[in-house]
Amino acid sequence: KLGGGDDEKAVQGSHFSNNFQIAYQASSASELAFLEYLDREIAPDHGITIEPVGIEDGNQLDQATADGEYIANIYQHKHWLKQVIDATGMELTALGPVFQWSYSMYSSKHDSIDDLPEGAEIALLNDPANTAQALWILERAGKITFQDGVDPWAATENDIEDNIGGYEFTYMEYGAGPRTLDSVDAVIDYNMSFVDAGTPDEYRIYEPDAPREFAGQLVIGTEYVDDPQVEKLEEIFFDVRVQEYLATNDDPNLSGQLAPVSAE
Amino acid sequence: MIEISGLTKTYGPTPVLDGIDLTVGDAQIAAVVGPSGAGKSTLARCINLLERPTSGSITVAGQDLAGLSGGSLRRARRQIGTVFQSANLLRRLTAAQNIALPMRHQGLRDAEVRSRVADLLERVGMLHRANHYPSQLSGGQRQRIGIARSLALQPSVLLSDEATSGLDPDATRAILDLLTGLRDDLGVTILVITHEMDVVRGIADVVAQLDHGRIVEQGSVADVVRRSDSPLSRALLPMPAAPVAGDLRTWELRYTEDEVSPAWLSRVSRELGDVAVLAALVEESGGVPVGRLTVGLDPLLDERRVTQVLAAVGLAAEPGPARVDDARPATAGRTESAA
Amino acid sequence: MIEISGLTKTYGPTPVLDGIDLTVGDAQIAAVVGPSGAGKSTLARCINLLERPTSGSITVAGQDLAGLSGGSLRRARRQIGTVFQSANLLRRLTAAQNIALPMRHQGLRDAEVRSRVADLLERVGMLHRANHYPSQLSGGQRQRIGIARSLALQPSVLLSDEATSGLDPDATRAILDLLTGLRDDLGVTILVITHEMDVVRGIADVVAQLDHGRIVEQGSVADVVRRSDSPLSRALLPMPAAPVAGDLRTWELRYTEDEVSPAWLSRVSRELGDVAVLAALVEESGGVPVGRLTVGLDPLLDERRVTQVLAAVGLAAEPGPARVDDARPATAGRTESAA
Amino acid sequence: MTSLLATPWADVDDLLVPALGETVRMVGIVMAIVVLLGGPLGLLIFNTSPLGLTPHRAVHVSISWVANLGRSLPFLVLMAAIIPVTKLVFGTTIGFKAAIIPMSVAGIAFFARLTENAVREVPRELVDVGLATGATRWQIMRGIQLREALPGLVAGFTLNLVAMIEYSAIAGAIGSGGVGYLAVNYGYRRFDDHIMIACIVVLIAMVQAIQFSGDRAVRALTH
Amino acid sequence: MTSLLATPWADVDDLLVPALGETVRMVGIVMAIVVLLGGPLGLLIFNTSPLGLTPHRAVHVSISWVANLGRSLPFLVLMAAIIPVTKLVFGTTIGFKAAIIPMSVAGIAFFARLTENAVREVPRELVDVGLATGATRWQIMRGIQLREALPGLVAGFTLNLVAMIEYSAIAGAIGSGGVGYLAVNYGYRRFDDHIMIACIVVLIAMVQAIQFSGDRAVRALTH
Ligand SMILES: Nc1ncnc2c1ncn2[C@@H]1O[C@H](COP(=O)(O)OP(=O)(O)OP(=O)(O)O)[C@@H](O)[C@H]1O
Ligand SMILES: Nc1ncnc2c1ncn2[C@@H]1O[C@H](COP(=O)(O)OP(=O)(O)OP(=O)(O)O)[C@@H](O)[C@H]1O
Ligand SMILES: [Mg+2]
Ligand SMILES: [Mg+2]
Repeated sequence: KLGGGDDEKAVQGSHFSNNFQIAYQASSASELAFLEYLDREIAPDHGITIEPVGIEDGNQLDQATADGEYIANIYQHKHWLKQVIDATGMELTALGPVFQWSYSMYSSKHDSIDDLPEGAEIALLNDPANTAQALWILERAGKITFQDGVDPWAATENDIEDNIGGYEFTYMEYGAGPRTLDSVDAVIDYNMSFVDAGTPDEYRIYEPDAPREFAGQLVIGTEYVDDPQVEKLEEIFFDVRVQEYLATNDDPNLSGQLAPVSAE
Repeated sequence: MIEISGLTKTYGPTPVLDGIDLTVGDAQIAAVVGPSGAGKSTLARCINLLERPTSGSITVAGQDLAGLSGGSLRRARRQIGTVFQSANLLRRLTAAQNIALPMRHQGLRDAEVRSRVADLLERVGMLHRANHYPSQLSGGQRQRIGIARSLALQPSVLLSDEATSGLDPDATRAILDLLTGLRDDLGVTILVITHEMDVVRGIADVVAQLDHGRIVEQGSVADVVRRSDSPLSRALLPMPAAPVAGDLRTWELRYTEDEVSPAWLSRVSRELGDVAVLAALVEESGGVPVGRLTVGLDPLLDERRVTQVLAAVGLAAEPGPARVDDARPATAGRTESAA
Repeated sequence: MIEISGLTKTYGPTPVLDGIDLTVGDAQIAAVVGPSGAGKSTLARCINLLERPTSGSITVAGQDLAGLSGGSLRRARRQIGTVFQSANLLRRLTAAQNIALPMRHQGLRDAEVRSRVADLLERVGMLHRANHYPSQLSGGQRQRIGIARSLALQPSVLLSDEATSGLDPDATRAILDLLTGLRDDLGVTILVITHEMDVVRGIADVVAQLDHGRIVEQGSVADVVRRSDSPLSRALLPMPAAPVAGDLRTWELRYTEDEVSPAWLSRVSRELGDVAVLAALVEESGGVPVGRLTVGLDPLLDERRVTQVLAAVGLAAEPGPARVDDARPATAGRTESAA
Repeated sequence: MTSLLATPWADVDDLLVPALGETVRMVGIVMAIVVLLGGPLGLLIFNTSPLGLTPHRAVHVSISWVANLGRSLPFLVLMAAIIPVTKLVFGTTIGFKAAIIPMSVAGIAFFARLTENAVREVPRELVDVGLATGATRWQIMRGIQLREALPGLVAGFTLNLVAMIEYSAIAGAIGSGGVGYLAVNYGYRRFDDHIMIACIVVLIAMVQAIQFSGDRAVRALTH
Repeated sequence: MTSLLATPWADVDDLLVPALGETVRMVGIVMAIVVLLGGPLGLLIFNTSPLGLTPHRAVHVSISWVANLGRSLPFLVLMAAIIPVTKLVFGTTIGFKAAIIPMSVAGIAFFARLTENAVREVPRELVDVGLATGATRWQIMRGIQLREALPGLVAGFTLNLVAMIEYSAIAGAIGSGGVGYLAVNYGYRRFDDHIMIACIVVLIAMVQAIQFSGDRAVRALTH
């Protein structure tokens, strides 16, 4: 059942009902598992049910959130969000980070990032935020440097000053990562894709801590910032039990894919 | 009433019709004959404006079709029935549905359509194939459905382009009876394009011969048949093949008067001696006897006398030779084998 | 040589051909006539195996086509030229290319193809339209290209389905000359389907009449024309329309002997008095004179004597009435107006 | 690469059955719109062309141009470009309803061309029959051109229907669901082999059934 | 909605020109394969059908089934399913080369149906001419069926060509590049309006030009 909050019986004084429709990126099993956890363990304490709504197209998902069709979404980090807002003028507000996606380098040919040969071909996700995040990982690993004044959260290949490893970059669609593994020297992609694809853990050759910069945000339409139901939303998502669960759970759909928000 | 004047039609540089003047009176049947490619079908297509004339004017029942458009053009066209040279039946409709189509388009009531269709199917002898699709019909059957369809809207003018070409003599006669009936009882004006000269003799009031886009001869059928050496006249009443005459001298005879006594042959025998009838086509056409014969006479007879005696009974006579296949047409193939 | 025996073809429940037995000898022209829908085209399509017979056998030049397949079937078919009832020209090829197609498929050299195509175009009088597409040709022109194409592979057997139906008399004669030439000079065996009885009389050696899928009559043309009251005989040599005879008694006469003196009319006049020739069709067909006449005689003459006198000169006589349009065919339409 | 996380076979139905329903509903509604608008558009394109009933260069060029627009853009881009319209009509840019407009636009453009191609094959002489009997343009188009082109139109419809299933998979990105989307999302992105296999089987069966019925209909209509 | 992140107009060329080259090369190669294999496949499907030259139920059903496979799956799923083949042939599963196989498979299946539909419109009597004159099956197919269906085939080719541009945009997912992909990725995903506008203009112009040339060719071939 899709559609806006006004389809439901809205709570007095609010745009939303007690059934919170939360949009997530449909191909992410871990985001769904996370929302199901909230619905099961946290939301009942507030008299709320959480209904996850999977939408694959991030742009459409944000648009619908801004329009108040869903009370919130949880698929993007703040840099992506900024970019969306800058580009489209959508009125969205981030309430704060909720979890982090593990983002790693995988290879079926080489055993560690240092073993990558000169001129290695590395596949990156083709959307800007994920490209930037991958380059940022390489920069932190000391494999490339950025030009002065570049915002690392929006960096592209053109912003590289020194490509120390002499890497060649190839771009791929979200979902192609594990399938591309055999065709390139290394792939930088979300762990959840590889977990889904059943890629052996030993192919994960470089696994930096997920930076807080790229934590997944709880995003709502700016118009609804003062909505009474949004208060409840925050209470649920920022409940202390949540971060602990993310650190300790053994749900195969969640563990190793979504991590607690890190300090830095 | 069809009045055509100065009609010219060209495809690119070549004129296909070149200054046609032709009038067909009310309740008349006009036949248009002429060699293949002469422009007969094009003429018919110009009359119902399927082709737009390059120049000249055509009026049908007093209306100049080229000046009409939209609804009035459609109304005018409904008054003109057309039998196409190649039946042109809709492939996805049965025989009956093909006949019904123009009526349905005109918005006739269902019951009316059904009864007219049944009537038309019967007239063309096709009731037993009413529900066959064109692909399940023989060539002649298709043609008959095309004829029935052309009459669906009870037109006051009928253009019939080789309607009977693929039909057997009995079916042809039935169709010709149908056409003469339309003319006589309903005053329908009919333009018949045909290659069958017996059809022309059988039903046409007037005839026009087209060649290379021009009318080379025209007139009432009775006149043309009895006029002298004109090619159309010979074509209309062709001389049958005659055997060689032995030691006799061959003569070609032609009825020229309206009142030729049928007993002329017996009478002429009494004056000229034995008349050997080598070939003959004698019949009644348009209420008068017409005929063409090849006869053999005593070679010693005086030419002038022969001519006079025959003229006295109403026949023109010319000395032979008269073997038909000596008069080869321009388009003739040689009789040798295909190389 | 075409030998057909026990040929049956059904579409669903309805038999279209029903036990046909027919033999056409080498270098013979056989005509198949019969009403529209009788099964003539189906017969032709069975001979070259475009339709598979339901039962019965057909051999062409000693080969049973139904028993062949692949290459040998193709070789056999190349020996059989076919003129289709509706020319069936390829729409994307010019007239010349249509004629060339079978030769190209057979792999003839370019120069050979070009010269044969030019020759065939000339034979059918179509050189001037060589590069026209079918849509730019008249009906008769298309038909002539179809005829030329059927001869492209110099077949030893030719199936001609109403090849001359849409042609004017001159073009028809040219085509018939072409066909007889093929028979006489190259020994081609020809099956002609036609509705034109003068075509049958003009070129056919034997004739078969098909009706409702059965052969109802067959024989040599000369025999059939002179045989008594058979419908085929009447159809082959139709009696022209005759005027009413006044106070004379009408008689229908028919040539029955091979040797009828052409002067019989003069002689009979001497014995029976004036013979009024009301209608006549007399000609030479297959080397012998054939004829049918309606004459008026003195009503007081003794019937037996008239018969005897005429029999003596080689004619059968029957008392009239003989107005042709009294003998309506089964499929006739009524002459009343379209309702 | 066999996924460890594949949906258990027993649960596959729970996803597949509603998705199948969504596909049928979505494609069904879209095809109705496509036929209703794309057919006439195709007729118009053909009949204003030099080969048509009422040639008219300006009109032909412009509507042909418009119809090409619907096929010029990658479907994802088309969906984005159409968002304002979608929002205006349905008030939402997400889900089943939102998918219908871009799918219809692409489908109409496609079916218009298929219709044009089918109608072009109707022999000109049959149109002449309509003209000679004084039928209106509309009667000629409906009673002669469309009817005679019926087998070709049905074949085109079949082709279009299958293409719409493909588009519905892309439209899944805006939450409209459907089997194609399930295959892309669960099967392709999430490596859920069970769902993937089930979807593929259903899709193949569906396309096979459509093509089979289409072929039969075409044959039945060909006399 | 003007993007702050748009590529400067002056630099648009640097992305667009190579992308255009990629599209032309990719679609060009694919169409060559599609015509070479899809055409004969379509001929075979038609001629083994009950309306064809040599009806053969078993063969017809099986090749028709195989051809349907290529159209049954959403293109993204088809690409994934075909990866083993792609890998075997080209040793890689990404980039320009890898896109060619799945695009060809989908294109062949599509063109086979278009060919079948075009050939079905050739009047049976013309095939009879070939049979009666002793032409081989191959000669009949080539010299009669294909030649007579030429306008329909060209129209189908045009349709197929445009569809392949759409597919090339999806094939961008495995890094094959092209204008369609540029539009999706830079234009749509990255909100780069300049690139988006440039791509849309190029795509529209391309499709327009294809359709225009196709229509002219069809008319030139129709006598
Ligand atoms: N596919 C079919 N299904 C059913 N009946 C058919 C089919 N094809 C032909 N017929 C019928 O078979 C009969 C013979 O057809 P055929 O074409 O052989 O006639 P024909 O003697 O050549 O006639 P015509 O002189 O009019 O050309 C016709 O009555 C026709 O209706
Ligand atoms: N589209 C065209 N382009 C060029 N020439 C054409 C075109 N259409 C017809 N013609 C020519 O016009 C002439 C007249 O054709 P039309 O069909 O009127 O002849 P017709 O007298 O009906 O002949 P037939 O008795 O063979 O039917 C023919 O020589 C034909 O080749
Ligand atoms: Mg004509
Ligand atoms: Mg026939």
